[in-house]
Amino acid sequence: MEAIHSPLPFYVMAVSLIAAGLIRLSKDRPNLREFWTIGAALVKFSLVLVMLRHVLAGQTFSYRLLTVFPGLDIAFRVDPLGIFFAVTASLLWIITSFYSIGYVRALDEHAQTRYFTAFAVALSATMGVAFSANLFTSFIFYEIITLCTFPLVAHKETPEAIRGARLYLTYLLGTSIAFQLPAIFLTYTTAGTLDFTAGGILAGKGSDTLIAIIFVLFMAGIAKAALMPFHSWLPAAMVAPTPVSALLHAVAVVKTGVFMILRVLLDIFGVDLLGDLGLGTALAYAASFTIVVSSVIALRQDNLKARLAYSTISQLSYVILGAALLAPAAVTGGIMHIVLHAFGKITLFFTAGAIYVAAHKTKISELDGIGRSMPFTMTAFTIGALSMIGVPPLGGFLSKWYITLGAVEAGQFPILIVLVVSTILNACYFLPIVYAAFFKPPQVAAPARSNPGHGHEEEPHIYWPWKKFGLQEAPILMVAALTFTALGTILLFFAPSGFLALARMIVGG
Amino acid sequence: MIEIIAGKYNYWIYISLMMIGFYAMIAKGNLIKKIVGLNIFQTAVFLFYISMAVREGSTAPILLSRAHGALTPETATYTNPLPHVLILTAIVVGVSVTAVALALAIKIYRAYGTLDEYRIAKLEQDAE
Amino acid sequence: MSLHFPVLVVLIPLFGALLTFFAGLFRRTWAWHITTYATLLSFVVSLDLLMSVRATGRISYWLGGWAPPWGIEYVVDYFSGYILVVISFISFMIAVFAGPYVKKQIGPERELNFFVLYLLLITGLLGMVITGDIFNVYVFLEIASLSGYALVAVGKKRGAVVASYNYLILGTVGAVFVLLGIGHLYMVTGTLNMADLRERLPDLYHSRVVLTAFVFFVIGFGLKFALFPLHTWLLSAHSLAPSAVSAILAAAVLKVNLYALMRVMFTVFTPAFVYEAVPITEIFFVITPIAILVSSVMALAQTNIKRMLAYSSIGQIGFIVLGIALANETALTGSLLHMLNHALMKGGLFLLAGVIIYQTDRYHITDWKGLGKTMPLTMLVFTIYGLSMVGVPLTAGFVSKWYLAIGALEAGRWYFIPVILVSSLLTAVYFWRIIEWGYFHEPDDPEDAKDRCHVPWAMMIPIMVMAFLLLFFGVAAFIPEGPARQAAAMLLGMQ
Amino acid sequence: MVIDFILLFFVVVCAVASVSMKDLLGSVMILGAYSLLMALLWTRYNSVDVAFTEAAVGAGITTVLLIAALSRTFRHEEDPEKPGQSIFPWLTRIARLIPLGVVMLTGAVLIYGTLDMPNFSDPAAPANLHVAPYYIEKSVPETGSINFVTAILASYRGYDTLGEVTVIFTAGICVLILLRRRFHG
Amino acid sequence: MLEAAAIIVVLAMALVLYRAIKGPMLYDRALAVNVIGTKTVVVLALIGFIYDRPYFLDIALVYALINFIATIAILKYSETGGLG
Amino acid sequence: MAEHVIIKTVSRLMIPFIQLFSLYVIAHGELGPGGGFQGGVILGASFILYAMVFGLEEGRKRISRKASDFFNPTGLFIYAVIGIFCILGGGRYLEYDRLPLIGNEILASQLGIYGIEIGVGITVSAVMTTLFFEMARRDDD
Repeated sequence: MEAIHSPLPFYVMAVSLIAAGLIRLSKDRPNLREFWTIGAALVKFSLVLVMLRHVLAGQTFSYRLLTVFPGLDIAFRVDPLGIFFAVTASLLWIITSFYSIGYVRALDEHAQTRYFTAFAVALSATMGVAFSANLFTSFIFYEIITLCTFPLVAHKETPEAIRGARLYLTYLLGTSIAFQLPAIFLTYTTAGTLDFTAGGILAGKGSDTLIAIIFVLFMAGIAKAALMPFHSWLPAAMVAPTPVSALLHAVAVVKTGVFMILRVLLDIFGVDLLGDLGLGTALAYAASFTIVVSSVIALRQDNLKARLAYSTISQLSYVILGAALLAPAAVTGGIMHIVLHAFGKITLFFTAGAIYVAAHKTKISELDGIGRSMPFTMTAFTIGALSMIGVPPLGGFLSKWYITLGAVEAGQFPILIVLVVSTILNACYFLPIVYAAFFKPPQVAAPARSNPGHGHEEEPHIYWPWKKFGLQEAPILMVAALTFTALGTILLFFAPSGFLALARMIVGG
Repeated sequence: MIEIIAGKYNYWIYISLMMIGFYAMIAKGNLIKKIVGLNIFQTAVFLFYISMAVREGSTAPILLSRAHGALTPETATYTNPLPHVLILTAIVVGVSVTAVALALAIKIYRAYGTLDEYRIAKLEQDAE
Repeated sequence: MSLHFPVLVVLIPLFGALLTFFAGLFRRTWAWHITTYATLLSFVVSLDLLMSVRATGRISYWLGGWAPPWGIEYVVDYFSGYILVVISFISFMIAVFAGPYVKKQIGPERELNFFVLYLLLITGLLGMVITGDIFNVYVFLEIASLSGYALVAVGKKRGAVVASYNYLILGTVGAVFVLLGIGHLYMVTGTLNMADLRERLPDLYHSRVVLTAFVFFVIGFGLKFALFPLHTWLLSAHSLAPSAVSAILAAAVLKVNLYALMRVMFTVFTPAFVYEAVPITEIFFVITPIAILVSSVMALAQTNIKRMLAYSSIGQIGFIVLGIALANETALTGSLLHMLNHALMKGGLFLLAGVIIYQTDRYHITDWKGLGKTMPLTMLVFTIYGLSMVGVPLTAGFVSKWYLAIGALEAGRWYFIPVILVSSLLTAVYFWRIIEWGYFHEPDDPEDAKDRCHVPWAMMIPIMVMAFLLLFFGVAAFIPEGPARQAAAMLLGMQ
Repeated sequence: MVIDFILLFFVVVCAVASVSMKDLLGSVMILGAYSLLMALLWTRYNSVDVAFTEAAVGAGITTVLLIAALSRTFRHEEDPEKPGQSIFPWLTRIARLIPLGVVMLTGAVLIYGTLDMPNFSDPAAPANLHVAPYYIEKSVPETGSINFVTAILASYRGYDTLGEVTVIFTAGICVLILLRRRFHG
Repeated sequence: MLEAAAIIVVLAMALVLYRAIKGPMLYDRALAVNVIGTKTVVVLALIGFIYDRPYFLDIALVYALINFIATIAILKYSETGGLG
Repeated sequence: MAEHVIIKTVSRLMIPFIQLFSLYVIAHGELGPGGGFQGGVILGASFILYAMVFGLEEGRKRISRKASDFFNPTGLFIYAVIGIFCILGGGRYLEYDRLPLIGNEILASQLGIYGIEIGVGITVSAVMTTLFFEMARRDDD
């Protein structure tokens, strides 16, 4: 693979960092501020596309920013896996930006500047993880994500939000310092390097026990992947505003986790080493356990966002499962699931936010008949839910299909049962919502709890046209965003070629 | 055994003096008493140094007379002057420390009305 | 003139002190300026010394022109050059800070003497670092100690005087123990020069006298730098002293005493003796993890910011001592880097606490609600310091811990890694607490802090410079790493 | 020789009395006597300069300063107050023993070290052999001082003496900053 | 001969030392300490003669002086409660 | 002690001799026991005696606060500056042999020693006096 030395990955990372500064500076001019957000998102995405073209042509980018001390570099490298993740995240950032603007303006949130600043920094760090050339760099950006999403989770500053945010921080920072850092450290002392190398760097270095220990430390340390028992932070983080949950806790943060796990599995340990030591199988079962158990928990959640959160935990483990099966098809499926789940889940979160903004409802039991007043939203919800379940012709089907193929290929038949059970459970916790929204009569009970001063009539700076159609939809920016992602979910089923090509490149080496 | 005790009698004395002073410093509750202990503690170490310099059959380290061979005095005639110099410095340090400690004790008495360690600790606790 | 730099680096603050006093008889306001320039000059000179050591090797300066071992010798080598730069830089930073701080918090009538004592403290510290004569260490130790006691006692709360008294008593015990150690060494070797001692001691390593001397050095200096079970004085002294003084005590005084012990361990005695003939490393291996963990837990329990920082110092000293005990070049480099980092971090943190107290007069972190809004810059800088204390990558705190961890692994003692980690986690908790109070709570009265007074730039700039250095040394760690590694190699006798 | 024994005995007696006396003034006075006797002892050991200093400083200045401090504080040692009724009285009792333990331990270390020391007044002790003879031989030709102590103090180790004067100066400033309230100028 | 004299003087010190420690009154102690001082001066002079070093007289002089000052301090404090 | 005529008279007689003696001790350091430090202490003690006998107020009239403050660092300054002169004369710090403008090495050395002894004496006596005055002062002053 041809390597291009170019600071482009660094610029991609830096774009939103600069934007964060500009956002901060223009805190008194909301429109300018929002312009920076959108602009950065667009610039970032186009830069990523430029690189995508090269990567698809078989080239990689690499750039070393600085050397902390010999052996410890901050360096960037763009390879298929990285660009795959970067495309997903940067594309969805554009959409989420529009959605966010609608959301915060509709609710007239406080501390909006802090919100957008932190958002931009989080995206920078996500790109940083995607383009990291070694464990040290990715660890740094991983930590930055944790730190800069804390203000987003604690955004409401209520005691509940602070508590949730503290739990969030404790889990993520705690596990990464307690487990991930030692794992990196041991990798460094064992392998003598931290660079991501296709095929792994640990093969043939160190005893089996040591490698197993490092493996366990990594899996425990990357808590952002929400592998049980390190998942509790994710439901706790649901106190955050919905766009945050949508982009970060369905896409950026959690996918950073699974992305890191993929990186570690593929580029630190290597498929062969994992297969030899049987670590892949062990991880596959851990992931299966998470899939089933969290689905069961999701069944019992009445809060919509909490149910989505548990669903996310379960779906993340699909990615891990796919990678852990070590069969090419399964790995392809796992990687594809990153983007497919992203589109599906972000749609679901967007709808949850829309429902909250339009009707101030958060509980599933309150959603009876809401499909009549919010037809666009709930249709998108249905599409997202079906994609999660894995019904064709929706994106979610593809990844499940590949993973199933992989399981057969790897001869892991118990995993097939897990997939079937999980699909049934998914259906069990999504379909009742769809049913209630469209076919149950609306509740006559108390109209939506309206926050005083947040009525949409007094909102001058946001376009909110639904009234005249007798609908009670969310602002148009939000509806547009969720419609777009729902369409994306469908589109990905029919035209997955770009992503699939990347996934094949990754698996092919 | 006897030889050890008799041959180093001076050192045993300095050790016991040091222990007395040290004990007063850390066990006595009265702040002035601690300073008294501190003085004894320091003097004990001075005694150690001075004892170290002693040489049998020697005299004070001042040239006996200029006629007595001004250029190369018989070294064994004189007591080792170096520890004396060190202790001169140490005595000065000692009195400096004592003065500062006393100034602090005066300030403490002005602030608390007592010089007893436990009473002061109790007053501090009550104030919290 | 540069021939005389070794002695000038000590004389500059001394003359500064005298000049301050004389000038004070006529005009008190000059005190701060003289102090600042004296420490700056001293820093420049020590930087030059470090450069010339790296260029030409060990520098020896014979005071009074008398050849060692008969006269007193000043020695600048990699180790002392490195520490000289650290100490003089920190003292310069704190001197800049002290001007407005002292005026308000200590009062104009004590301002003059404060600066005289401050310069005398620096004289003592630099003298201790650069000297190659073991008795001279004691003399300068006492200059530094005496001025340190008095500086603690000028704290605002009345408890400061008691803290200072206890500091004095235990500090004097430490100093007298050091004197005893010197006496024991002199008794069997007949010399006071360190290099000479190093040559004459190996024949005597079996002697109980030498062993006793070593024990007294460890305990004596240990008392001074608050080695774990001997740390009791530190808590009240560091927490009740004026913040500028706490900063210099934590950043410089502890470091220099630690330096003195290391100098005795490695250049008076030899690594062979320290690591093989005496069980000192085994003792350190037991006490340092306890120190690190216990102090972290205790820091967690504090609500008074300065007390919390004081507890944390004990743990950080534990890290440095751990690196010494691990006995390899990597770990020792880590220790030396941590000396620099801790000086920057703890010095800066105490100064920050000083800024906040200066502005709001609040010592308890629970009262720091909403400081992120009323004092945004201060809180931002505080966050940087907090991250470095935790050891987050890209801050200097990470580098030294990384070296220590690798050193532990090289020494085959992997079980220290969890200790380092757990303490980092606890550190994260107790710093995060403060950051959260500052940023995610509304101030009780938003106008409250703004109204009182304005923090002068002279106080903010040193803090910001040090924060910048923490970040800079976090990404460009090779800059301090070079001299530190040379010093470590020299101490272990590899160079 | 006999005088040395008697004086050493007296010195120890004075130390014990001074430490155990409840009347602080008496304690200070005995401390003065202790210093005088100590100085006498040092004269016996030929260290005239040190004896000179100890007489002036230990017996004189220290005593006066201690009395001055007493005059501004309190003359008698208060009875050690029971620090509250503890739930575990035995614990406080053990805590009281800690200082004694520390002192004993220190003493033990010192005794251990002393066992290998050269005997008292041994002419061949290493302390007297290496550096010291140089001073005795060379100080008159090199510095012109017939008092070897002064020669070392002021010339060979003159820098130590500079430090010593700095210590004294520091102490002066310390007392000024602590005790002086009003300032001129 | 001189040595014997010195020993006797030192032994005599034991008597006053007893008084100094026992008290019971302040003036007993003050007097005793003062006497110790004067005896010290005598012993010093004797030692000077024994060693044949006249410098010892300087020290004796200092002792006498300092003893005087210390005694004044003690008495002044006991009489007025202060030194000023 | 207003009425203690004996003490006052004796002190008045003795103090000049004490001071003279102290100067002798300072100057005599090279020849016999004593030196700057001991002499300084005795000089300081004479001031202390004066203040004790005649009262602090009276003592401060003889040695004003400003004077004792001024002399505190003066001695140290003299000492340190002599060292600097040695540097200027081409030697190391405190290398008296190289004191400029003297020529004869032994003489220079002796003068250097005298100089620093005087410096030590000044600082020690001033500091001792300061210590006493500050400590003996009543709180209500």
